[in-house]
Amino acid sequence: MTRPLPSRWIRRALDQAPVLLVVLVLAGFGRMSDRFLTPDNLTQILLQAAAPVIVATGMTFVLLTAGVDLSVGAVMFVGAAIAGKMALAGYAPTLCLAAMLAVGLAGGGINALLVTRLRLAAFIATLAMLFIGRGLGRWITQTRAMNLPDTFLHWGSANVLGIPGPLWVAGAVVLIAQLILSRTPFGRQVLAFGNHPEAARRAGVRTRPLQAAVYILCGLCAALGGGVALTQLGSVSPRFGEQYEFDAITAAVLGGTSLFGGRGRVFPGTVLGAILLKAIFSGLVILQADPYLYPLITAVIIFVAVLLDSLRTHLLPA
Amino acid sequence: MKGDTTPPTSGGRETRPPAVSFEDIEKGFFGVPVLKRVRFSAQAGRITGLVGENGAGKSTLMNLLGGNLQPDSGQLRVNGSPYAPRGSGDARAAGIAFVHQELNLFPNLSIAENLFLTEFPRAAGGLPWIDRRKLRDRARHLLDQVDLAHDPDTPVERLPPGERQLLEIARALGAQAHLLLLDEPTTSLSVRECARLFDLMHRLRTRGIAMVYISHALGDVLNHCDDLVILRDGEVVGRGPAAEFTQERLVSLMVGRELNQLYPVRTPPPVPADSRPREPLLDVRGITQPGRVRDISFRLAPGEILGVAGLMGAGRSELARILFGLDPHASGEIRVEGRPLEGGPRRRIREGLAFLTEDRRHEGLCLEASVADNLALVTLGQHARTPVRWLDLPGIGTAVARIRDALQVSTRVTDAQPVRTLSGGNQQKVVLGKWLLSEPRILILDEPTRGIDVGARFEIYQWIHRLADRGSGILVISSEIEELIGLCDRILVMRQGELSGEFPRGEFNREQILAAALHTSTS
Amino acid sequence: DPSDPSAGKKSPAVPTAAPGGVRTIGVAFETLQTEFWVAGFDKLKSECKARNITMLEAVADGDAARQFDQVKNFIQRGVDGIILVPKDGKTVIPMIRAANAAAIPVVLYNRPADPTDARHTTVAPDNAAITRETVDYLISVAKRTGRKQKAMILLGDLSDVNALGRRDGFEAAVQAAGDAVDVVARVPTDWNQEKALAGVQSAFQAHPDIGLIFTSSDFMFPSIKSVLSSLGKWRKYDQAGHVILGGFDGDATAYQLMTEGYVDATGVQDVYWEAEQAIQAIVDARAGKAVPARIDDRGFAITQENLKQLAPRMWGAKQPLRP
Amino acid sequence: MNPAVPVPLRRLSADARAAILLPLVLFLLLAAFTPGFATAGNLGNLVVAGLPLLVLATGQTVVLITGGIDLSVTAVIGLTSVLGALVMSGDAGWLRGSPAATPVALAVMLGTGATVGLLNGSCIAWLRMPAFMVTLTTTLFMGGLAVWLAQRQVHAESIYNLPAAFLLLGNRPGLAAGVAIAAAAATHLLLTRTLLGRWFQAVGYNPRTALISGVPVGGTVVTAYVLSGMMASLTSILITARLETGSPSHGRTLLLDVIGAAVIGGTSLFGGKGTVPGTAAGVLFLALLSNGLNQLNLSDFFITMVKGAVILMAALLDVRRNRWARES
Ligand SMILES: Nc1ncnc2c1ncn2[C@@H]1O[C@H](COP(=O)(O)OP(=O)(O)OP(=O)(O)O)[C@@H](O)[C@H]1O
Ligand SMILES: Nc1ncnc2c1ncn2[C@@H]1O[C@H](COP(=O)(O)OP(=O)(O)OP(=O)(O)O)[C@@H](O)[C@H]1O
Ligand SMILES: [Mg+2]
Ligand SMILES: [Mg+2]
Repeated sequence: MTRPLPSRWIRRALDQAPVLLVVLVLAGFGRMSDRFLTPDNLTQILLQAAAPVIVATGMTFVLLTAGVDLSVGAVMFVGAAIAGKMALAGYAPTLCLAAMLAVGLAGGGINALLVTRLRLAAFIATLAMLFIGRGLGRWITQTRAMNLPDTFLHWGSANVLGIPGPLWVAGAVVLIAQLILSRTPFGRQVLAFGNHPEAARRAGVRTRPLQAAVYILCGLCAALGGGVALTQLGSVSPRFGEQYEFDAITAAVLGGTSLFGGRGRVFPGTVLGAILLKAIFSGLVILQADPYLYPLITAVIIFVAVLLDSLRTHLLPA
Repeated sequence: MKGDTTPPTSGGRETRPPAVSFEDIEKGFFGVPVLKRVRFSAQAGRITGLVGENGAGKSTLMNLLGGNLQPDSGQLRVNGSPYAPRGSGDARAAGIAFVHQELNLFPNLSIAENLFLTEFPRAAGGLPWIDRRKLRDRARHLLDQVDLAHDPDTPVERLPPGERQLLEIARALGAQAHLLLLDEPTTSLSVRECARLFDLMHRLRTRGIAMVYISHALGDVLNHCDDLVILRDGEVVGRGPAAEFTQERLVSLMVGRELNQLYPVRTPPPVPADSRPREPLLDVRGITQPGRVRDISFRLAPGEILGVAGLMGAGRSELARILFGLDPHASGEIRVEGRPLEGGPRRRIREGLAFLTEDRRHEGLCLEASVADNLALVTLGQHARTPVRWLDLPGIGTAVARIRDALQVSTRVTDAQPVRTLSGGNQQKVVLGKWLLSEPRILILDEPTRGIDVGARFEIYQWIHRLADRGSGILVISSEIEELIGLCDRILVMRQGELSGEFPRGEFNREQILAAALHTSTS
Repeated sequence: DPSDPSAGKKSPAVPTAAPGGVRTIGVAFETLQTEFWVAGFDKLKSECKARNITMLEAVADGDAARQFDQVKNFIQRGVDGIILVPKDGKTVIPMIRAANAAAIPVVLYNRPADPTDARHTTVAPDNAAITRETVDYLISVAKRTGRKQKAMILLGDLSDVNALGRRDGFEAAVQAAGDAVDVVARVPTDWNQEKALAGVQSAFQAHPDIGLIFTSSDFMFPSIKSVLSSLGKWRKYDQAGHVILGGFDGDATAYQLMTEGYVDATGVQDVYWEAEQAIQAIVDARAGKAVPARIDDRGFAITQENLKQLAPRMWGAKQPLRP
Repeated sequence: MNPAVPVPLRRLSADARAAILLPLVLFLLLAAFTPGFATAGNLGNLVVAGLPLLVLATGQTVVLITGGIDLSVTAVIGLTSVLGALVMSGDAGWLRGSPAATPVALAVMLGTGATVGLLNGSCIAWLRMPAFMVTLTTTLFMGGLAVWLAQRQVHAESIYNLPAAFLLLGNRPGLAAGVAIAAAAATHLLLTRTLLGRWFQAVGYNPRTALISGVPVGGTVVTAYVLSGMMASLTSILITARLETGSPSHGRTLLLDVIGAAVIGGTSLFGGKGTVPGTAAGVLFLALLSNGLNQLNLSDFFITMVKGAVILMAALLDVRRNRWARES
C-alpha cells in the first residue's frame, strides 16, 4: 500500500497540465509545418475560438453549480434566425444583435424558471429547450439559409487597435467572468452552491436567485457567442449553432471544470480548452491530414489532455 | 473540566421576554409525527441544555428555528415577538446563529470564504469586489477565538474533521448573534478544544447572549448549562434549572427507563495487560508516514479492547486509515496472526478487519440509499450465491432487522427510508451496524459513539464486549477519555503522531492519560 | 416482406384507384438542412397541391432507422405512393421491399439506391458527372491564368453518398487535368458552415496562394466569402487576384454570386424538374403505365460563359433568396 | 395513499407511478386525437421501432446508476455495425459465404462493444478520468474509425448484402423483440437481485463509502461500461439487421434520446437511482411520441418543437419526485 509520490518537478509540470498541453500541441504542429506558428495563423485560431470561448464561459458557470445547459446551441440558432430575418428586413445590425441578446436573455430566463421554480432536472429541462429552440429556429427560417448584409462581415473582420473585434468581445467576456468568479461574493457563492447546495442554503445563500442568475448568464453568453459567430459567418444556415452544447461542455471540462459542480475556472481552463479544439482542426488542415483521420487524431489529443488533467488532480496529494 | 455553573445574576429576568420560545410546536414528516406540542423557552444570558435520545427531535427543532423547515402548527417567538422564518436568511436577520450537527462547510473554498460566505466585506467605491485584506483580517480574528492557527486562505479540504468543527463554531460566532444554537458541537473535539469551547460559551453568556446547547455528553450538559430541557419521542418530558437534575435522573427521563450504569461490566474478566498471548491478533511494527504518524508499534490480543486516546490532530485517524489500507505508509509492517497484511480495504475485510470511519457522511454512508441497503452493504457477499452471485433477499432482510433492533435504530425509521433523513445518531448507528454485522476479527472504531445517546451507547458497548468475548480484537479511537476508561482493557495515548503512553486497566487515570496526550517536550 | 404486420391488410395489393387517381403521397426526406433539399421539398408540396394530392411529410434527420419507421408508417396509413430521399443507397432497400410488399410505388428522389431487385424508380442526377463537368470548367479557367493553381475542396459529410459522388467527380477532373492544378487541401466540413469557415481560413494559412476552391455544396459559399473578403481576395472573375470558385446545387446564393461575378461555375441539378418527374412517376405507376427504373436529371454545369442562356433552367434563379 | 405510509414507500411507488403514468397518458391522448394511431399494425410498428432504444437505454441506465455516463454508445453502434458487416457481408466480408459468417460476426460485434466498454471503464476507474470526457473522446475516435474502415475496406460509406441468417433478426420482429426484451429483463434481474447490482448502486451513491465497505469499486465501474458497450453492440445488431446494412452512421442521432429515456424513467444523473422498468417506460414514452408525431403529419419543425414541449411536460409530471429528493 506504500505509494511513492511523484518527483517535485513532475508535479510542477502536471500542475500546469492544460497550459502545457496546449503549448505542446502548438509546438508539435509548429514543428511539422512552418505555416502553423505564424502570428497570423495563431490569430486565426483565436478568432475561430472566440465564439466557442464565449459560449463555454457561460456554460462553465452552469457546470459550476452542478447543472448543465444543453440549449445553448438552440438559443444561438433562434437568436441568429431572428437577427437574420431582421437584417434581411433592413434593420440596423446593432438592432439585430440586440434582438439576439434579448433572445439569449429569454432563453436563459426560461431555463432558470424551469430549473429553479419548477425544480426540473437541468439536463432534462434544457434538453427540452434544445428541441423547442431548434424547431422554433427552423420554423422562423423555414429551414432556409440566410445571407446577411456585408456589414456583419465587416464587423466580424474589423480591427480595433490592431486586434480583431471578436477577440475584444471574447476577451472582455472572459475577463469579466473571471473577475465575477474569483472576486465577487456571487462568484464564491456559486462555487459554494455547486459543492453543497443544502449547506449553501443553510449558510443563508439565496440559492434560487443564484441558480437563476447562472442560467440567464449562460443564455446571454450563448447569444453573444452566436452574435460573434454570425458576424464571422455572414450567414445563417439551418445548422447554425449545432453541436455547440457539446463543444462548450468539452472546452470547460478540458479546462478542468468538474461536471459535478464546485470546481473549475474560466481562465485559463475553459479558454484553453476551446482554443485547443480549434488549434487541432487548424493544424490538421494545414498539414493536409487525411480527412478520414481528423476525428481519430482529435480524439487522441483530447484524450491525452484529459489524462494529464486527471493525473494532476488524482496523483497529487492535496 | 472547570465550569462555573453559577448563572449570572440577571435581575429583571422575569420582565424580559425569553430570547426564544417554542409554543406548542408540532412537526411531522409525511405523516410521521416528530415533534408533539413542544413548549419551552431559552432565556437571554443563559445556556439552555437540550437533551434527548437519538431521533427525539432536537435537530428538527433547530431546523425550525433556522427556517430550514416549517412547523405544522404552533408558534415560535423571538424576544417575545412572533417569528416565522421562511429561510435561513430570516434567521440571520433575527440574529440567530447555528452550529449544525452536520458540518456545513465548503471544502473547495478557503477558510475565510467559508466564514463570511454571505457577508463578504465589500471593496470601497460601490464595486461588488470582495475586499480580500479585510476578509483575511476578520477571519483571523475569528480563528483566534477558537484557537485555529491556520492561514485564512487555506482551503478547508486540508483541515481534519476536528478543526473543521472548530471552524463551524467560529462561523457562528462571526454572525454576532444574540441567540446561538449549538447542535452537538463537541462530537469531533477532544478535551482541549471542548474546554476552550465552554470558556467561549461562558464569555458569551456574560455578554447576555442566549444559547441552546444540544449534546449527548450529559456530564458537559450538567456542568455548563443553566437550564435543561429533556425531549423524548418529540415530547418535552422534563425542564428546569440544571441544578435540579442528576445524571441518573436525566438518563431515565431521556430513555424512559432506569439505566443504573453507563458501561456494562466485562464478563469474563479482561485479559491482564501484562500477559502477552502467544500469537497476537494484530501486530503493528514501526508504522511511519511522514507528516502523519511516526514509528507506531503495538499489539492487539484476541479478545482485547484497546483504546487510543489523544488530542485532535494526534494522528489517531491516520493510524486507523493506514491499518485499513486507506492511506499509504512509508515504512513499518502490519501483521495479522503473523501474516503480513496487504492490499486495500477489500483484501483486509477478507482478513477480518473492519473500520468505522469518523466521517460518516462522506465515507460511512450512502446518504441517498435506504437504511437497509446501507446496513447490508458490507455483508452482501455472504448472502450471495454463486454462480451469478444471486442475492438471498430474505436472508439479508432478517440480518438487517436483527442489527436494527439491537442498535435501537429509531422505530419511526423504516428500512426503505433514505439514510439522509435519519437523525445524526441514528445515522451513526447505521454505520456501526453494517460493520457489526460482518462480525470482524479486528474491529477499528474511530469515534464510534459520536452523536449517540446514552441508552444506545450502552447497547453498543455490549456488542463490542460480545465481539471481544468471541475472541475479536477491538481498537477504539475516542476523544472521550471517560469512554475509553469505561470500555477498554488497555489504553494507548498518541501525541503528534507518536505513541506517548500506555495504560493497562489497573492504572487507568484520567489526569495521567490527559497529561500524556497534552504534554509537549518537543516543539 | 411477409413479416410486416401492416402489409397487405391495410393497403390493397393492387391499386384500386382509377387511373391517375392518386390521393395521398408520403414524402420522406433524410434531411432538410440545406437550401437544395428545402427547394425540392417545397416543389413537391406545391406540385402535390396543384394535382390536389395530399402529401404526408416526414424528415429523418439523418437517421436511417427513423426513416424506416416513417416509411412503415406511410405504408401503414395506406398511401398511394412514396417519395424517398434515402439516407444512403443501401439502407433504403429494405424500405423499398416493404413498399413493394404493400404494392405501393416508390420513387427515390435525388439519391439512387444500390443495385437491387426491389422495384422502384430513381429520379436523380449523376453527382460525379455534373461535378466533373463543373470542375473541368474551373480547371480550364485555371489553365487560362497561365500558372499552375493550388486548389482546395470542401468535402461534405463523409458518410453521405452525394458528398462522396461529388468528391469523386472532383478528383477525376483533377486527375484528367494532369498538373494543371495541385490539390493542397481536402477539408471535411460535415456539412457545417463553421467547419467550412475554419477549414478555408486554415488552408489559406498553409497556402496563401490558393487559386481555386470547389465546395461540395453551394450553401458553404458564405463561409468562403467570409474568409476571402477578410483576406482581400473576394474579387470578381474578371478582376485580378480572383480566386476561382465552383460549387454544386445551383441554389439562390450561387445564382446571386454568379450574376455578381464572384463564382465561376456551379453544378446544377434540376430540382423542379426532378420533383415533377417523381410525382408523375407515381401517378403513372398507379395508372398501370410502365415507368422507367431510372429517370436521369439532365443536370449541367452553369458557368460564367453559359450563364445567360442556362439561367432559366437554374432553380436558384427562380427562387427568392429570402425565406 | 394513506398518510401513515412513511415517505420512502410513497416515494418509491411515486417513482413507479410516474414511470408508468407518462406513457399511459400519452397513449390515451394519441389514441383519442390521432386517427389510425391505435391500430394493431401501427402499434406493432411502434414497438419494433422502440426496440433498439430499449436495449441501448437499458445499458445506459446501468452506467448512470454507477454515477457515470456513456456517450460512446452511438459510436459503438456504428463501429460494431461496420465490423460485423466486414466479417459477414457477401460483397466484402472476410468470411463471405461461409456458414460460420453469421456466428463469428455476432461474436465480433459483441466483442467490439465489450472492448470499447473495457477501454472506457479502465480509463474511468483506474486512471480516474471523468466519464463524460473519456466517452466523448471514444465517441469521436470510434465514430471516425468506423467511417474510415468502411471507406478503406469497401470504398463505400456502408456495406450491404448481409447473410440471410443474420437478417432474420431484422425481418422477424418477434425474434428481435424477444432478444431485446430478454436483454432488458436480464439487466433488470442483474440490478435488483444480484450482488453486482447492489455494487453498481453503492458505487453510484458514494464511491468512497463503497470502497471502504469492501466493494471492488474499480472492477464494478469497468463492468458497468463493458455491459453498456455490449448493449450498444446488441442495439447495433438489431439496427443493422433491420436495415440490412452495415453503416457507420447507424444510431448517430440516438444519444439524447437514450439519456432522455433514462432520465424520464427516473434515473438520476448523479448516480445510485435508476431502474430498468422505469427506463423502459421512458423508451415507450419516446417511441409513442415520435410515432404519434408522424401520425399527426406536422411539418418537421413543429415535430421538433412538440417533442421538446412534451418532454417538458413529462419532466413536470415527474417534478414531485424531484421535490422530495431535494427535501432534507
Ligand atoms: N427530512 C426528513 N424526512 C423524514 N424524516 C425525518 C427528516 N428529518 C428528520 N426526520 C426524522 O425526525 C426524527 C427526529 O430527527 P432529529 O434529527 O431531530 O433527531 P435528533 O434529536 O437530532 O437525534 P440525534 O440526537 O441523533 O441528532 C428522526 O426520527 C428522523 O428520522
Ligand atoms: N484531510 C487532511 N488533510 C491534511 N492534513 C490532515 C488531514 N486530516 C488530518 N490531517 C493531519 O493529520 C494529523 C492527524 O489528523 P487527525 O486530526 O485526523 O488525527 P486524530 O488524532 O484522528 O484527530 P481526530 O480527533 O480529528 O480524529 C494532524 O496533523 C492533521 O492536521
Ligand atoms: Mg440531531
Ligand atoms: Mg480522527
